[in-house]
Amino acid sequence: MATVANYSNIFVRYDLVGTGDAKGAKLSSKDAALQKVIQCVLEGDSDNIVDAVNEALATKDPMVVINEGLIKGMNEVSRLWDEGEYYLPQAIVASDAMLIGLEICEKKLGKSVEKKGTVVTHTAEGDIHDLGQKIVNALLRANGFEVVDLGKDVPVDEVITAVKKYNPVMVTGTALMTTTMTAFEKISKRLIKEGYKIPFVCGGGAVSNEYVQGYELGVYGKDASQAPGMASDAVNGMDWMQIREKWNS
Amino acid sequence: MATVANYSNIFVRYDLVGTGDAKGAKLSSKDAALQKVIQCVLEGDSDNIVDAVNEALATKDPMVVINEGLIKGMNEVSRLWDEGEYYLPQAIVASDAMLIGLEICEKKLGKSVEKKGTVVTHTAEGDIHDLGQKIVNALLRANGFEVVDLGKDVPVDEVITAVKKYNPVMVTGTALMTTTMTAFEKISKRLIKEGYKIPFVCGGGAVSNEYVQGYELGVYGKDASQAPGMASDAVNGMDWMQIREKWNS
Amino acid sequence: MPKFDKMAYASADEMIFGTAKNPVKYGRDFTVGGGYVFPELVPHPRPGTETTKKTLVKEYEKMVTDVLGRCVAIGIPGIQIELEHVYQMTKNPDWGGEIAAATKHLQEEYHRKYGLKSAIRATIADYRKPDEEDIRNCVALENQLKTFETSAAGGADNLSIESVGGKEISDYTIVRQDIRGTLFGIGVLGSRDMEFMWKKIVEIADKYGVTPGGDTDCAQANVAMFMAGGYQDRSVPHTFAALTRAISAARSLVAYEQGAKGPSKDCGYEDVIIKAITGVPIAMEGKASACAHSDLVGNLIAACCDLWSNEAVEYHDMFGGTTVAVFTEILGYDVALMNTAIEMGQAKILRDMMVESDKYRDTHGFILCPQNAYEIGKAIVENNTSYYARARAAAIKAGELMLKDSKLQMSAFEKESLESAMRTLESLPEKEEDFISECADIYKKLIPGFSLANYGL
Amino acid sequence: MPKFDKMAYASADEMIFGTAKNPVKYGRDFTVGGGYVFPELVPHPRPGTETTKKTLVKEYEKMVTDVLGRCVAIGIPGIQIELEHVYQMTKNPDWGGEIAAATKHLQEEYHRKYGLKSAIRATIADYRKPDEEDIRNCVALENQLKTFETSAAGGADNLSIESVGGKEISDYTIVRQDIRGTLFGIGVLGSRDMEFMWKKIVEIADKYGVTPGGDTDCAQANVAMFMAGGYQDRSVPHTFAALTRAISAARSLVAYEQGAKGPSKDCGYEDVIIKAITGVPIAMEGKASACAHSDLVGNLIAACCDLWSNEAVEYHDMFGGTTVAVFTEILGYDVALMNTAIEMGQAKILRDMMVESDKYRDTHGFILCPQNAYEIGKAIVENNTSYYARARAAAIKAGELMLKDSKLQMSAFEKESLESAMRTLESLPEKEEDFISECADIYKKLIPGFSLANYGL
Ligand SMILES: [Zn+2]
Ligand SMILES: [Zn+2]
Ligand SMILES: [Zn+2]
Repeated sequence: MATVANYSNIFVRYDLVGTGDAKGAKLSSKDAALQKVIQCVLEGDSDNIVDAVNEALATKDPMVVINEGLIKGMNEVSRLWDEGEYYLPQAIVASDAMLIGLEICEKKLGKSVEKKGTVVTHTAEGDIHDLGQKIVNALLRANGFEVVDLGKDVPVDEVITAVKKYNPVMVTGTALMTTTMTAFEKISKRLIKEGYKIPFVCGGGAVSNEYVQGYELGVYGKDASQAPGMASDAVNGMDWMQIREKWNS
Repeated sequence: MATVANYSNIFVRYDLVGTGDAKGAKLSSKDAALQKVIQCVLEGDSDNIVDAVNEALATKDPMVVINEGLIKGMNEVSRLWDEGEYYLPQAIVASDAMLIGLEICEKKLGKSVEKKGTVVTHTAEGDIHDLGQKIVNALLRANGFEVVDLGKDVPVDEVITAVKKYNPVMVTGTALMTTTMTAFEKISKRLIKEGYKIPFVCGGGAVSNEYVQGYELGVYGKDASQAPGMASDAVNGMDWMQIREKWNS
Repeated sequence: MPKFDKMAYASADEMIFGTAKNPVKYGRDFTVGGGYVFPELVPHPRPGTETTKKTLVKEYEKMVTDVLGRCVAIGIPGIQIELEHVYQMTKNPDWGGEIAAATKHLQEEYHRKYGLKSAIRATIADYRKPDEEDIRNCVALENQLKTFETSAAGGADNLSIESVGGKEISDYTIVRQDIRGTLFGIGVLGSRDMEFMWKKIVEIADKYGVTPGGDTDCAQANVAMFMAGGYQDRSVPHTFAALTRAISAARSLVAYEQGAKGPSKDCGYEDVIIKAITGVPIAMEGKASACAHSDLVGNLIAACCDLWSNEAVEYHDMFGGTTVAVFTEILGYDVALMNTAIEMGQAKILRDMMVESDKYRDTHGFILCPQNAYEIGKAIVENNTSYYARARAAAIKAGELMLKDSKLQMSAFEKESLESAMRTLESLPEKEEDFISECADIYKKLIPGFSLANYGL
Repeated sequence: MPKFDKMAYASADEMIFGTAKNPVKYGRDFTVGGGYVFPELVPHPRPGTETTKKTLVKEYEKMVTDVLGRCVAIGIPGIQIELEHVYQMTKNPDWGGEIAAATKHLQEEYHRKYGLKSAIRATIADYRKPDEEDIRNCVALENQLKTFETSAAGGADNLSIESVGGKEISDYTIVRQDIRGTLFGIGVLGSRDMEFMWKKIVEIADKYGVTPGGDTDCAQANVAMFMAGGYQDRSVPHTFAALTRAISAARSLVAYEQGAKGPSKDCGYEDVIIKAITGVPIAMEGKASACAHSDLVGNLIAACCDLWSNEAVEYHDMFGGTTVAVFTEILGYDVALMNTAIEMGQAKILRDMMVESDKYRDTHGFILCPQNAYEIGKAIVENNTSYYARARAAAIKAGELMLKDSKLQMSAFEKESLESAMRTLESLPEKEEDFISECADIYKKLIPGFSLANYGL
């Protein structure tokens, strides 16, 4: 068989361009106990975070452990992910660990810490593929949002009922197929009719920017990782049109 | 070089399937003079039709020459084209010959024969590619329609003005580029505003059924050969929605 | 239980596009794997047309007409059309049946008029929810089986599915780079669910005298592969996705152990491995399925295909005609090139070009090039003691192959991820029962709704 | 006046994709015809975005970003982007210039960050109206020349056009199967107009230090070919369209006689003949341009290409990303296969497969296979006494080739049409001046607005 000596005229491994300068975590705490908590978040270590948090709570206020340990660690994870150092799995397991730690702190605190806001998430009726939604849920929670997870194959009515009940800052919808995403337009109309002018972030599989731009409230979610940023914008007072303008154009 | 013995697993010449049973013209007239006229139309013989028509006019009423010679010949051409016996060029040269003959008859008659109706045709502003329109013009004229030919690169206003002036049964628009066909929507809106609810047949190059269905009055013209049929439907009282339903679905 | 214990092919070099050890014949003069490659066109209806049966049938009639029309316009000798069900077509069994019938009617017309060879694959939507219901006894399953029947009765020549057993686990584990759980979700649960499903599908196919086609690990291995994505994506490591693919071969094989005859489903990238083991003809999708997703194996994946597909294209207008006609043309010429190579006696040369184009472009292409696919196939048949054992062996073999070929470049992160997965894979229990009980404990806690009973456990 | 009097290649067998006798280098590390094939992606803006400069520039920025993004996602080594002007971009010279600049800016970014090779072709819209105005002195021409300047200044590496001289005649004659008029419109008037235009284009290119690319007989030969269409179309005989193509080679050649360096324009199917004569690199479009039109030469036309194009695709979303990204991927893999064949030393084998796929599919592929294209090229250079003489010789040679190869099947109607055209071609006067005066008489009567002065006659 004839062989190829040089592949560089066939393809270029752009994934290897500029690699090698691994940056790693820049964050550390002078406090050994908090450092352990941070480390568990950074490594997504759900097994050891329980002990680490409990140890820190022995000497520190729960809010300190949350703010100076868990949230700091999670912010560093976000930075590493944004910079391409971490992959999604690192962010997800970090968020798993962080949420375990948070639960312990909240128990000690005797109440939940105040959330930045509530987001209702769902996967369209007829779609059983809810992985995208699950990632959105994890990332929103790790970023301090309350998530009302309606699950998959959710009829329009259920979404509207949930919005009325929880008064969220944002709603998300995931659909793999274009023939199920048609529900999004209906949801948009119903929300407007009921007076909820909140951003309705739609994404997943076959959902396209072009389609989402076609109805009011619609903001196209290209990637699950955008969800926390969009929710923050909503909390900070941007309306759906501003959010669309910022993220979709 | 390696060669191919049998191409039939690579491609199949479907154009040759069922060929061979050439049908030819079935039409003839018992009258020798009219037969000559018919023959000139069938052969698209613009050179000899002048003599043939004049010869027939020597003994016959112009309306007889028109109806029993020219139009009969042209109807036969349409049949041959529909059945795949003739190609477009045969239809076009037949229509050239027929119109030459018609002009002679009309001169003798002292007036134009009554047309079935008027159609305004144009090619969109910015488009200099008007071949499609020219074919439409030829086929409409050969089928007894009056054509108001606005030419190419025609601004929206000119189309509206012509409609007001000529009160056509139908308007056509041709565009090669999607970025010029956007004028069609504007024309549709203007026509409606001015109270003209006539079919606006749009076709050519990049124009698609999907696009044309997007505005009122729009009927998609897939092929120039459909124009006479659509115009006839309009004359026979079908409205634009019925014509769209018939031709586009 | 695993059945295949040897390879259908004596060597990887024997494997080639257009020919399978066990060709399949059905439809209108249509033979798959019998010496030539045919296109398989997958049309997808526009959103909105799924609202009523009438509008959806009409949409399919238009799409199918455009596909067949383009075939006779440019000379494509034959084509398979896949009716890949949108949820509504399966949920309403009569819809699926009627669309199959309408498609058959049109195909017969073109066959009569032009001699165009043709066939229909009906791929039923698996919309069972493993984490919410009893997937061996639920309305969704009932509808799916009914729709297999209506499709076969309506005119489908080939019955296929993209089954979802174990997805509740793999969805959780793939995005956490957890190879153990992924092996469990695909290799064990997926395989067990397929055994359950395919017994029923083959029964229905036999009842109607049609061909049980194949399954694909779309819901799992393709999730990993698409998330791994292109060179700049940072969702799932490419090495991890490649291991997932190797595991999926052991899983998708179950269809053929239960009586499926192929051609396999287009989006089963693992099918090269399956062809090596079973000799069934396979449908593949590569560069011409860019309309549906991007991948790093655009040419290579055609090396052993018997049908060449576009995966799915939504029905719209382009300058050159409707999308379904456009992709029929692209597939048609791709296939014409392969068939020309066959006629010229130079198919292997073209195959090797396809392979070299992408073998080192990415890990996925690397493990799916015929040589490596064959090796993974061997690992599967040589470890046929349990679904678990062979799936694990496939992953370990794939990992070894990746680590030992120095031409396959990897970033430090990708390599670390692979080595870490390999350490886990090697540390796992030898016996399937031990592995199952270990995983059951772990994932019952982590995944709400996960139920062993769904898998007969 | 004609200049080329010999062939650049000693034989057809020397001609191959990826390599041209006279490669062209420009842009960011971009060489065309220097050993490898690159994709040329042509994005087309969505209707509505042409309304303002701002929206159109933004549209192009998005499209170009998607194209370059897909290149680095799957490893395409380099790409040329064609800015094929919609009318508004040429009519407003600053629009064209700004879009070229925006494209260059993005290409530079990707080159810096990833090393992605790239270049820009600006194809100015020729919107002169030969039957309505003085095409050597009109506002349209003025704007076109200005836009060549703004494009070159903005960042275009290659200046091209699809010039329309003689179209008023060929539009009339092609649909009437009038070969004499078609030869006049393309071979004489088209050539003369090109001589006029290309002197000016080359001057501008030289002034800005950019490359004068090429022209295409899109407005004439492609009209005939697209109207001839597929096997079931009955608009223009395929044999007639093939003759038209042969004539167009003699015409499009004029660009290179006036100093154009290539790569030629993608939609110039006559470019195979031109490469044989001139040795310039050529852009071609085949199966991956099904998005823009259907043709019967999907594989064959790639046999000698140096750039491989999609012709034009409107910017929309598909499941697999935006259309421009999707077609970048398809082209990228097509080209990867060709480049793999080159690296393996088996390029000629792949080329011959491409040729055999379509050589006998239709008359167009038949006359454009390298062997026949070469023969037609020879007829052109051996009859270089006038534009007329060489265009007529090209048509006669093409007709002879079609009639003598018994493997090329034709319906009785198609054959009759060819023989009738050949009789006419052979009966035409020997001298150009006689031919011109004969045609002038005829077509002045038939075609309102036709003016000899537009062609310096
Ligand atoms: Zn799939
Ligand atoms: Zn063109
Ligand atoms: Zn073009």
